[in-house]
Amino acid sequence: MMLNALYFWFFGTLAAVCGLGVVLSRHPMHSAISLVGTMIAIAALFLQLHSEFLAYAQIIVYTGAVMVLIVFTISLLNLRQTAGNPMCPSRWWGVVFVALLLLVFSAYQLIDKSHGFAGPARPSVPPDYGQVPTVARSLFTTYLFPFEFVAVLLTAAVIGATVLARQDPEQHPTEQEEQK
Amino acid sequence: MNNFAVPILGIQGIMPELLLSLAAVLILLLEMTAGDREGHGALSLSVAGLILAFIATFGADGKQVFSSLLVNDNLSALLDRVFLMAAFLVTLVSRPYLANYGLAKGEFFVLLLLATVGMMVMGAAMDFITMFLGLEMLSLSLYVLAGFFKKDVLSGEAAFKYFILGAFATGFLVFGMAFVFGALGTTNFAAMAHTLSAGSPPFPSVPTLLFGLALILAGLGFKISLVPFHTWVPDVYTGAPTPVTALIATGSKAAGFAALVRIFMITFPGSFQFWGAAFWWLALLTMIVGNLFALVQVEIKRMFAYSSVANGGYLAMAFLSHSDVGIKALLFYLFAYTFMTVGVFGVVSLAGRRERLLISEYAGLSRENPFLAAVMSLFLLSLAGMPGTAGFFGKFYLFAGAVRSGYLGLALVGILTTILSFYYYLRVIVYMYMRESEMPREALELAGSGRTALVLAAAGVLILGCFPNLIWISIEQVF
Amino acid sequence: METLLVLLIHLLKIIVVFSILLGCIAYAVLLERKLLGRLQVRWGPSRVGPFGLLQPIADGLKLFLKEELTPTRADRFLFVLAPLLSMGPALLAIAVVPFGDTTNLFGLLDQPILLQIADIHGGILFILALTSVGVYGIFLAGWSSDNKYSLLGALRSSAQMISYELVLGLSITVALMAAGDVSLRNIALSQGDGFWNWWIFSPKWFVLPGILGFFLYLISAFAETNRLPFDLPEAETELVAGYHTEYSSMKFAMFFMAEYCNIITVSCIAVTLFLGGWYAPFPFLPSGGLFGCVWFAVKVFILVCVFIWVRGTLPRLRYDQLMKFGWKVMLPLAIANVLLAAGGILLYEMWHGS
Amino acid sequence: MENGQGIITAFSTAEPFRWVGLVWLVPLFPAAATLLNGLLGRKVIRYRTGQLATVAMLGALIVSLLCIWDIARTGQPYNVDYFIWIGVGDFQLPFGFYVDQLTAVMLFVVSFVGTVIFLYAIGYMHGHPGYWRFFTYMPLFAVMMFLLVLGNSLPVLFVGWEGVGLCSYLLIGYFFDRDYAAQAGRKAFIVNRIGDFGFLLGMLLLYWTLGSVRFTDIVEHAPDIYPAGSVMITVITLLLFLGATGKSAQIPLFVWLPDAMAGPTPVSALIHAATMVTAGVYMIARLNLLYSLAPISLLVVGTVGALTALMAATIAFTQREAKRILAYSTISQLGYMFLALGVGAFDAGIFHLMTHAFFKACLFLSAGSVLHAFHEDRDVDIFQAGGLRRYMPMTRLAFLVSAVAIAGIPPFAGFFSKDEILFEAFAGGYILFWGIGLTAAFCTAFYMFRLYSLLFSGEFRGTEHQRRHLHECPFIMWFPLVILALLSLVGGWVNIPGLFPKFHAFLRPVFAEAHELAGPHRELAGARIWEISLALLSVLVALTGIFAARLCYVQLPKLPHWFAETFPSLFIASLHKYWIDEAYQATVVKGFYSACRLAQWCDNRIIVAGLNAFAALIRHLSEIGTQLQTGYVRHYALAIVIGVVFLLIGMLL
Repeated sequence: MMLNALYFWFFGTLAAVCGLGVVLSRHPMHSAISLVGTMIAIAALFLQLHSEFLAYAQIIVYTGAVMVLIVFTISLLNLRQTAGNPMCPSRWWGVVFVALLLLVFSAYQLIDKSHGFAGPARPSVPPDYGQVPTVARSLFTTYLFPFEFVAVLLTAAVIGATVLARQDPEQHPTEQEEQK
Repeated sequence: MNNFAVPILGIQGIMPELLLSLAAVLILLLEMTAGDREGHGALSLSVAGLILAFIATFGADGKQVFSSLLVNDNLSALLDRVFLMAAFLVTLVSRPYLANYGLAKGEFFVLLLLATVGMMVMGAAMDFITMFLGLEMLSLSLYVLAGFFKKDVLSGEAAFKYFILGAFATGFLVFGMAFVFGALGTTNFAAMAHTLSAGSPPFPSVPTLLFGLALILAGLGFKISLVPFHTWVPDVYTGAPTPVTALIATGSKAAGFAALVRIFMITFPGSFQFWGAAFWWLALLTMIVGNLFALVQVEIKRMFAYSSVANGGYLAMAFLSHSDVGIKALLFYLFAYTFMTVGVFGVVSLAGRRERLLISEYAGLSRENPFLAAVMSLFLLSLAGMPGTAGFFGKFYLFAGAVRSGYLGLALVGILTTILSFYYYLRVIVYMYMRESEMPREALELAGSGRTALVLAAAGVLILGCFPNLIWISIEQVF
Repeated sequence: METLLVLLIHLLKIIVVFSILLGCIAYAVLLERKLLGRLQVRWGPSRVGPFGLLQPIADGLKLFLKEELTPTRADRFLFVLAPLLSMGPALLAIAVVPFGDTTNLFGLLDQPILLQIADIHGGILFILALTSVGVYGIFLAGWSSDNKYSLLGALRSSAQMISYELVLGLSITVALMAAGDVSLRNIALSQGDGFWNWWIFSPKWFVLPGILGFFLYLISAFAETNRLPFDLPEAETELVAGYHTEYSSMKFAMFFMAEYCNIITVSCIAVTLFLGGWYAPFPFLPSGGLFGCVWFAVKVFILVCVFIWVRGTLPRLRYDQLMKFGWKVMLPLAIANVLLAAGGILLYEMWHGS
Repeated sequence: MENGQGIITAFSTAEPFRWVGLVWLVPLFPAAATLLNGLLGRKVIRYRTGQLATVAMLGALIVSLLCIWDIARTGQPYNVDYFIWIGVGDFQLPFGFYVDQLTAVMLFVVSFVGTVIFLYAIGYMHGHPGYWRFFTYMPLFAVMMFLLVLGNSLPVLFVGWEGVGLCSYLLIGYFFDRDYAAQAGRKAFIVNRIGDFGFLLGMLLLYWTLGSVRFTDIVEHAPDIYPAGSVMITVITLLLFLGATGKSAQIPLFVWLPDAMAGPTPVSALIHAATMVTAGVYMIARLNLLYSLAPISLLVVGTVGALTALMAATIAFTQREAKRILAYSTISQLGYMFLALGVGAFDAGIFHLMTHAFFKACLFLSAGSVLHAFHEDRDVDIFQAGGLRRYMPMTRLAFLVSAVAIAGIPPFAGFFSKDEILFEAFAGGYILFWGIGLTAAFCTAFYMFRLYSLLFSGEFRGTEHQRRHLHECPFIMWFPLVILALLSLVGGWVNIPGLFPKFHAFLRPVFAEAHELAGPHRELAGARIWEISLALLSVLVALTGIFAARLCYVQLPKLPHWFAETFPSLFIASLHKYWIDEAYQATVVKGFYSACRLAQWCDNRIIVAGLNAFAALIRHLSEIGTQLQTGYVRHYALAIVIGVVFLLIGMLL
């Protein structure tokens, strides 16, 4: 039990601190790296919830692919100095505002409780919940349609990316003319 | 290991979607192998796919397929027809339009078809997961289509803004879905409705649920451009290639409404006392702001962008009526709105060799191209709600529904803003017919498919305006 | 008490495994130098200790004692973090590799212990996840040094790793599909009784997918570990040692160690997935308990030698060739291989009635 | 939903078969012709469009005759709903047809006269540019007219009403490249709009108070809902009558019809003489029950009719153009019909409607032949004509027969119908109306024979060039003239009072109830004697008119000049059409302008501060609003966030 708590608090704090780092860092690269940290910490928390597949997928997809691209972009932009003070007053307002929002929501959560609302009865988590075979099974049975549909979605995304990124052969002459 | 049960497939339930996807893939293959430079093959394949899908929508049997993630009922079939018609007309308009810009590429049609698939999945979704995926499919394709003119700065800007803000709004949507899931423990609409009806204390008032619903409304409000979630509309509508604008204004909007109907009117009608007021305010604001801002626009696409916003407000009014009346009025207006909006944007896309004309540049169109001017006038009159056109009955049903549910004030605002809208719609007609053009305008060669699309849309407007019952009969079958 | 014992055993296992691993890393360097020497018809290090066996210690001391340099405009935090990020995942990966079946240490213990630090569900995914984190070490090293060559090297390296990660994953899939599991231990367990049951020659399908999968894996492993012929990121002639140009002393040593650690790790995985894990090639040879570890070590040793052999044999590729090769040859092959394997399994199951 | 039910009952064989069940074919034939001619006319069908349209009309005529035969045989009205046209919740308006004896008469008139005129037009329009356009609009007009007479509810009637108005507008402006034609079209359109406004208002009021606009419902419920003479029914009927004055060119909205002669002559004959302009008469006859509940309205109808009859006839005295004279004659004859309706003699009105359709169409077509001979599109100055009997014998004969008919000489058709109206007025105690009618009868005979004399008698007064080209029209044109002339002769025999009152008997079921309500004054002592003597009197009056006209324009050509010089005021008043157009100009148009100016003044002085400020405010708001549209994504996102916050607050609090 103690170990469990320790684990949770360690990664929970890590996630929170890294999250703060994302917002407060002055350099985008630090923000990005903090975000990587957050992702990893959250993946660790998923592990604790026995959602192993989710944990690994989180790291492989977000840390290993998405964030790498972001970091790439930042490095290629070569931003050394950020423009202006990152915490201008309006941003402070934003922070205060978000905090208030969360506060309101927490208050409502409390009201939920005080009204005696406990949510619908939920079945207890099965022992193999979140493990790879379980996830795989539901992907190919219950969620077959979304799973297949995502494939089409990705096709659309690939086509879109190609359309936007490809240099049309006709465009070259005009560009050269512009350069002249 | 491999002993799990093969799921009930229900392929017949997604036949239209399947056919469209197939057409999209075939176009890609054609593009790859044959190098279809003129886009003829792509056009004919898309048209064939759309028509086949349209026919397939008549196979609706009311069954839920794929583990209740999708439903194949009359509502979804009807919505499918709206989407397919919008896509069909847009496809036809796109051909001459793209040819004009030397961009007749198969990818355009592929993305258009895939966007339509996304809409149809949204319309048929019975689960947050499928709904979200449909939305993403739709949005993703449209983001790219909006930026299809890579040489054009405004087109790129449109794509960028649409993408950033769309992602932002989607964030709210997913957040909201998560909260609803948290409150009810399921993502399936039918299961949610069941939980609600079985719950005690009364579930509809659970704050977590309402919190989620509010966020969902905001997220989808972006898609259907309700004020204040409409800010992207003018820039994106203006920047995007005009046929794409037409699709965003009709199909995408209709899909957003479809999702709202499924969630709010069918799944959570019991919480009306909580979300009703939200719709009231949104509809009010949208009608006023949309019409008011449209008044002062000088660029025609921008004007229609605001006009489209305003129309979203009228549509939102339907949510205040009692479920079945509201849904029917909404569906009817969606049909009418699709015809006339695709119509105006179709004319806009074919009226000049240059995009983004000013309203004053439409002067003298009636002489140069009487056909375009005539159909444009028809669409404008319909948008303004002239009797005898589809727009009249659309508005009539909506306003009547609102009045009957006791929202007289809102209906009055609707009527007043409609009167306001006459001003800016008629201004275009005045320019077309009563002013001489100051500079010669290079008119587009009005190719066959573009003309066909406009004639079809005009026929739709007139038929719905004279025989509203033709559609109304199938709308009545929704319930 | 019980918990404490479990903890203790785990701790011991960790200590033992990591000591061995670190030793292996050290001697892998020596092995490489010696073997390369032989391949190039020279001696290699032979002065420090008998046959130069103490050379690693000397190297280590040297690196320890060197001056630690940090470029003035470097991003200090990331500059320090980078080698850690490089080394950490490399070391961690060994934690899920099964070295053998259970053993009770010749009757010393009441109940047998696993010859593996942690048998977690989805072990292979864990390793893939770690590999993807490893990219950051190299990338941040290059970026934080504030050096053009370093940055270019880092960019190349990360692009290369991301590209080949796909192939790596897909080639592994073949073995996973055959075994029907993602736990490394279970995969290893499914390959007992003779080398013909190893997934490289699996009986479940005609042999091709297994062999192809293995070689695809091996090639992308070369790329993942930035080894010749895919060591573009540190191509001396173009980039002056690439991402670790600015590193010296222990930080440099960590990159160095991470590389060799990675070689060992990928070899371990290759052995586990394709080469029968700890099982002996013939069923009559013993492979239970610590015998398994021996077999495992032998197989890994051979693979490491292959790594070195390739380095000594093949020239370096050009960068665009490398990417083209990755996307246009390796990836389609890998996808086709997965399909082939799936078809094979389907046929096999139809034949044998599931 | 039982939406499909209408179709099922209409086409299923559950009921015994009736020929009248085919009535849906009647508008379908011309509709098909319109479609074909409209789509393929210009390129493919070309000069076959006329034949196609005529054949379609012939088809409609045959089906109409079948329907009429059926109605006459069974005596049962036929009511059918085809489909729900507009359905909102409990407001279900079906689209359907209603065929009874009244409809049968109208059907016959429209389809028969239509067919004949179409035939004529093939010859008349030959060689005109836009031939196919003409034969697209004409069948369309026929479709709309059929809808008008067949519709089983006011909205369906209104669709036809507006449709014929549209076709009229299109056809008046047929020569749209000529200024006067376009102007005339616009005038007709605007004047009719005023009437339609009244019609629409009346219809809405009716729906509001009665709850239905279907004729069967009206007949069933109106006496229960509206007490006789109540304000509501009076207002409704007066509003509807306003519509009728517009469409049927009565005081005060008659000014458009003379100008409408700018259209081709077949149009004038069909639309502006025989069919469309009688729509108002038909509408009032159709709603006879409502009118009989509102005596005041009936009185208004009768007064307007009588005044129009007299006024238009006197205007016709002095006009110089043939078609214009005929137009005023039409107005005058329509006045007769309204007079008949006003005195409660609905059947007499309809009777006159029918006979008038025959002889007036014939007159117009004859005039058209003359125009044809003159190679003239617009009109012909009768003082530049004369002596045409030598050149165009067939035309002259037809003209003469129909002129005699309209003048009211027995046994020609006009005599029976007109005399019956006069008798009914007299018998009903409307002596004043009778007097006016008799005077108008004299006028009719006079101007008609003035026209005849100036056209056909004497010597030709035109140019030599014109004279050389004068010729009789081709067979395809004079053959219709002969048919119509024949009908002008025998058309009235269907209702010979006392001897052969078939027509009244036929129509009786339609008007029976109204007669009961509004006709207690039909007792006249010694009716037969009165009838004969009154008839003799009117024949005498008509003969006097004819004689006077012959005297003035054949025997003593100086007489009119003397008359004009002696009574210049009367002459000039008639010549200038009593300055009605000018009066409109001075009162309505000027008044409108001055009202505008007043409004403008108010606008400048008062409303600028109010309304303009409001407009400015809106504009200003919009401008400010559009400034919110900064183009920055972050501002847009902020707007979304603010929206979300308000939504959350709104929904949770």
